[in-house]
Amino acid sequence: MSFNSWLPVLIVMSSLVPGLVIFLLREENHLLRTLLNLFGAVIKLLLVGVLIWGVFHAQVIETRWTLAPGLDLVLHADALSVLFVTLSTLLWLLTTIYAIGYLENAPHRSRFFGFFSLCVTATVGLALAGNLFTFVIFYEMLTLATYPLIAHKGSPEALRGARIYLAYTLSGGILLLIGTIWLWNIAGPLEFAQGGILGSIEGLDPIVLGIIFLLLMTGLGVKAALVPLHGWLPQAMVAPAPVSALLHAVAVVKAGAFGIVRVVYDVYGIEFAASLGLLTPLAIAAGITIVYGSLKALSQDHLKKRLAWSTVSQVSYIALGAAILGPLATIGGVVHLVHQGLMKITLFFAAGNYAETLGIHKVSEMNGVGRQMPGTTLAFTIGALGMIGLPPVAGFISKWYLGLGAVEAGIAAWILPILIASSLLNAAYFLPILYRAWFLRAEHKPLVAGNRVKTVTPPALLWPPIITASLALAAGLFAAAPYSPLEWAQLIAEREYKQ
Amino acid sequence: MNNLLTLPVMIPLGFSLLALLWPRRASSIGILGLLATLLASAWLAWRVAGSGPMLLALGGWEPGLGIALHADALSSTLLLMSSVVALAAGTYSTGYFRERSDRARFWPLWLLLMTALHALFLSGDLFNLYVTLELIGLSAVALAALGGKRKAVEAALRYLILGLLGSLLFLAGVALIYAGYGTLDLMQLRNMLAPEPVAWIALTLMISGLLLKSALFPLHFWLPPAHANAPAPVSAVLSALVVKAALYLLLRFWLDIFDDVVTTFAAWLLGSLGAMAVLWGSWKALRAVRLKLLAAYSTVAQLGYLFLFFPLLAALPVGAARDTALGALILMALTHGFAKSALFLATGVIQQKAGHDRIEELGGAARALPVTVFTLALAGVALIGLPPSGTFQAKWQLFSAAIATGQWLWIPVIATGSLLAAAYVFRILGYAFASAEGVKYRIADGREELPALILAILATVLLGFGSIWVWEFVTPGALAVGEVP
Amino acid sequence: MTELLGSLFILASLAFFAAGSIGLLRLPDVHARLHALTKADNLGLGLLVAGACLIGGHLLLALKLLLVWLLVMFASAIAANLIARHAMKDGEES
Amino acid sequence: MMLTQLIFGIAGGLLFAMGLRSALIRESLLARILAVNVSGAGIFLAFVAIAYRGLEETPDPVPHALVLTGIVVAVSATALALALRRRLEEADDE
Amino acid sequence: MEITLWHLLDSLLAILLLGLAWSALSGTDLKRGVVLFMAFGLLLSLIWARLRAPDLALAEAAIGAGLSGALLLLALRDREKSENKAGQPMSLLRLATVLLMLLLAASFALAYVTAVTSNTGGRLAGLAFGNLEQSGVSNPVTAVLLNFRAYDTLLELAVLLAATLGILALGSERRPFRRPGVLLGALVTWISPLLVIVAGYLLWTGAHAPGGAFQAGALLAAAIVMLRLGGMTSEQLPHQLLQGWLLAGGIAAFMLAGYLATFHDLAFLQYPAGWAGLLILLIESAAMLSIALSLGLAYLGGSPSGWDERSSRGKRS
Repeated sequence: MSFNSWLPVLIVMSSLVPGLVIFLLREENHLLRTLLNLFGAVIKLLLVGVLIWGVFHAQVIETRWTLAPGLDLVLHADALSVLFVTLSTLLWLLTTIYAIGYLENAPHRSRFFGFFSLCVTATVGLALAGNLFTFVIFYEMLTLATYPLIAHKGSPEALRGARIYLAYTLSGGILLLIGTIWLWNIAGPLEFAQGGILGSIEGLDPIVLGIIFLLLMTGLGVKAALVPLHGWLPQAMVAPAPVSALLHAVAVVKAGAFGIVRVVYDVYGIEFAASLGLLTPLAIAAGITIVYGSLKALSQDHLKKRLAWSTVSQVSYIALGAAILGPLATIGGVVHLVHQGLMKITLFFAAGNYAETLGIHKVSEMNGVGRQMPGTTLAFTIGALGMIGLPPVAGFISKWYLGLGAVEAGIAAWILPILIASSLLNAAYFLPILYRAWFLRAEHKPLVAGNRVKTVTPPALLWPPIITASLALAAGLFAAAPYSPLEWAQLIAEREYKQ
Repeated sequence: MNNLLTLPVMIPLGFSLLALLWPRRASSIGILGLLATLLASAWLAWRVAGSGPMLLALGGWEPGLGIALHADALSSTLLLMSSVVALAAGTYSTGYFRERSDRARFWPLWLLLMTALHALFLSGDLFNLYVTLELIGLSAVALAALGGKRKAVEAALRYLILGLLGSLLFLAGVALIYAGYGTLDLMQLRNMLAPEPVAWIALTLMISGLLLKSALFPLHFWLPPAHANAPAPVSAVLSALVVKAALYLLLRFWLDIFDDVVTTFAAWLLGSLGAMAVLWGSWKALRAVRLKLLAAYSTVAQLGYLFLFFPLLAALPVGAARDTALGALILMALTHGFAKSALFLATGVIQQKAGHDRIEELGGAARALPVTVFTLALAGVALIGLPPSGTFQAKWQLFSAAIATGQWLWIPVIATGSLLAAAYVFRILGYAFASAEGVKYRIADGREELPALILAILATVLLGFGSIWVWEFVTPGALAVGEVP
Repeated sequence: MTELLGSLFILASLAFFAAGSIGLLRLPDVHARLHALTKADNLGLGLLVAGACLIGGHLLLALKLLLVWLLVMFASAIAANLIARHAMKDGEES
Repeated sequence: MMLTQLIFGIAGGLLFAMGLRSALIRESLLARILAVNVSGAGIFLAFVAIAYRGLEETPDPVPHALVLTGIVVAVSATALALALRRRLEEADDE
Repeated sequence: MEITLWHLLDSLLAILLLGLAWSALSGTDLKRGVVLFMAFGLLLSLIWARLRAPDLALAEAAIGAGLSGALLLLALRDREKSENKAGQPMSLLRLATVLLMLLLAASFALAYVTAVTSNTGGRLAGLAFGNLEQSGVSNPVTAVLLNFRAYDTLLELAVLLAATLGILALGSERRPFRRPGVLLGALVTWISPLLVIVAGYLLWTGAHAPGGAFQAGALLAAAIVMLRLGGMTSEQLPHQLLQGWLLAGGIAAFMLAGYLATFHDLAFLQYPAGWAGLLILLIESAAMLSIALSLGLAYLGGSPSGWDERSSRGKRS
């Protein structure tokens, strides 16, 4: 076994092992827990660095372990998985720091960070999954690991939210499972390969493939919160801020979107999927979700709820990118995987800070927060502008390429209006916030606002959003630089379309 | 000479006598005996894996006149499982029974039950199988009645009577077989049996007896009270091993001895009953008020899954696909054995520490008994069939076989069953995670919490990631009684 | 010759058994029934044993049969006595 | 094959079914225990009938041995069942 | 085949048996049922004799009718709540069950008849008689029980042990009977030793004639029952530890004899040449004692008074 065949396992282990150890730690053992968390996160980051280098030089990095006749557990690194792994590892580090600050002397921290690490383990695992079977395994593990995080507070509504989340994801999981097994049954081991695998297999019934596609998309759409499978997302808002950040930016929602990308490109193959006529329905679903999510966001006064609905809308850009034939759209969708993550996590960090520092949960309470918390608000602003898609923030790049892709694919007629409409709606529900934050003065004294008021945000809470915000900005400004998300996306796109 | 075959039966028997003679040392003697049994079983399994099925003609008489013992992959696998579970549950029991006199009563019977199970797994003679069935029944009933609570005794008595009826049905079949074929030796019968009325009726009688014992819907009614009222370690073994013993015989007869006699219709009948068991059992488990009752009903459901394999196996042509499905069936049985015993032991811990096992009052358990609740979660994962667990691989193959044979009917059943299972498992966890006011738990020590945890880990991690070993070990010669030289 | 004799004895014993059984069924109260049963049966058994001895025509066998007869007499006598006592008590109570 | 075998075999089958039925439908536990015993006896009868090979030939000893084993098993089960039943009635007051 | 007087007798016996069984099961009066069941047992042992199974006749008379009867009669003392309920389901359902019963019986009979008519061979009889010389005993049934199928018998002793331990675990014995009158006392004092002698005789003769460990053990148990009726208290039983050894003895002897052979590289339960007769006798003696004590304790109905005290004293020390 060469190092390359160990690397993926090590990357997974680097969060699994600390997680399991943390479970066993006593509550008081604060220092050791923090060290373990950061240690794991840093190690993982380093390993991912090696991974990037390897993939960029087109080395084969793969771990394989047979579980059953014809069923291998495969961890394999390719451009797409590296993109997602990098994103989740980076954001995990920041979120961990944030969470340590956020949960200072809250109860059950060992349990929390334990499942937190498991959650990232599952995410990285499904990012590195080399075949659909492995993907499904980690996809289900993710469900298990996130349930306790959502239920963490143990309050009735927390348990209720967690229960709803489970009901959705497990049902989705079963459909995904059935679809996968069916496909496995007729097409053999479903190893991901650029350009897809089904196209090259003879004698597959297109109808059956269509049904399976529907099953898979439903299963993945639940986590990706495609309308009408999005019902759990607003309910899951009861979770602590770091969890929401993780859920929306990296873990759950992204896992669904990532899965859609995988299935469309590396299982079916975009051309083949197009030839089966499976893309248009997906595109329509994505479009509807984009608009509907934005509309719902418009009417929310609760900040985190508004952000949640905006996630519903934004994540579907990725699905949309996958649903449009042509490299440009691919680039747009894939790169949005990263951009949306950076921007959305920024927004959630900021929202958490408002709640923690000023006890502000509602948009209507946000007058004048800009003066009280300039750093946080600045970060929030960048994120919001990016979401709207204003240059030079990263969001603009994604939408730009999606638009070009639509034109290239010749379906601009109905895609462009959607993009424009959603951008306007994004503006409509973000700009008022910014306006309140910067230009109105607080009508109530910050000191009486909320219950536990610290007028100054602790650094552990302040810096993560600032960093992510600047990253989002950088991703937009230096989009052309080597190793930038955009460049990776282009790399992926050309590999997907090379045949 | 293969006298090694006798050890897994005779070691527990001998130690049960010792435990009877030295009541004061019963626990240590018992643990020692179970360890020795485990070693013997492991050795046997290793031998079988190495050099194929084994046979021992007891008393040196030719099989037919004498009784033969067989060990093949299937039997030695189950042997190994039962030894492990018995050891874990036995270790737990030393903490469960606080009174020395209780332990003195418990251990001899416990070891007798192990004797009976292992004798059944190894026996190659129809009437001898009847005797082992009775030994299982009586020792299990005696154990289930330990503690002497009215509900326990009543359940035990009904369990005993139904068990006796089951054995009698079995015996009736044996009589017919002897009348028609003039021998009781399985290997000889295997080559003599032909699809004709005698064999059909005899098989029907024996199978219905075994179905009664393995509690297939609608013959399951006796199981929940018996399993839910017995002492925790006993319930664990009743659910994990005793019902499996009857199931083992079913498999042995169905796929091996009576291979030529069984009909596809019968297989479908079993399958449909299994499907109903899955739905009904899971539903009742979801509605259960007490944790032990939930566990018992989930046993009914889990057994249903195993019966779903019968029509699939009947439809699959002999070959790789069929072997894979068979391996999945065995994997599922093993996983359930470990997971369910873990669940019952964990339930026992909670019941003793919280003073009750009412699900809706489990608040704070997660904080007071983290290890046990973690065990519950792991066992739950295995019961639902989520990865990583043996059940996941098994269900994967179950789905796949259903698709391959076009028996779509089972797919919604399995899906619904799994979702219901998820519902009842997370119902427990939900309450266990809930923050509790004023619920007092006593501290549990490792001797009580660890056995369950180990079993749960075996069910999830070992059988989850090592599942291929089951296929490699079991399927090549899973049912190779006939091929023994 | 002895065969015939033995058979006669046995036939006779059957008559006594029959009488005893009829008595058991027909007679009004416990004591009377007991009386009929024990008397008739013991006698019947005796005849039966005698007949069997004659037919068996073997000393050891004969001894065994005699032992059987004695034991049964012993037992039935005591059983009768016990039953009678109980019946008596019940009589007093009622 | 001979008529005797059939007569007792069929009788055995009837006993078996009869016992099974009452064991399932009777409320009283004692009655159920009786029924189980009768049912078992039926099967034993069938076994012994199988073994029977006419007046002159000595019968097949194997079924006899099996039935002997069966009888002991039956009495063990009966004893345990009766003990459980007794405990049940005692435990009533708890 | 021609119908002979024997067949008429057979049919008479069969009908009588069925009638007894039916009336024993269908009545709601349990006492009557038990008594009829004992009569059923006796008739059955008569039938065993008719079918040339004297070993069974002895065993049935002693165990099936005798001891089971004694246990059942004793059980009549414990009232059941459930008895008060009407034991019978409503008529229509009842009819259905009867029909089902007949169906079951019919299918069994069908299979039985086809089996017996198709396979008229001696089945295993030939083999058994063929190997009788090597078995070490001349009574074929004993040969099967203790040599050919000794493993069955070993496990059967385990079954008996399990039942006994279960009974002991359930609680303490029934209250002993009060001292009986002179006559019964005399009967007990006369009969019990006789029973012991007969038991020994049966054990010894079992090697070549009807009889053996089970019949002998049953007789010893009967002796215990007699003594119990004579007002014996459990203090008069051997010491607890000795009782333990007696219970374990049968199985222990079996296992020792079984593994004795394996040192000579023979199969388990294979008796070294020439030793068979002796070993079988030893095993049977031990088994007889185990059986006797087990059944005796079963009649006592629980662990003899003083057992728990002893164990609890053990706990304190």
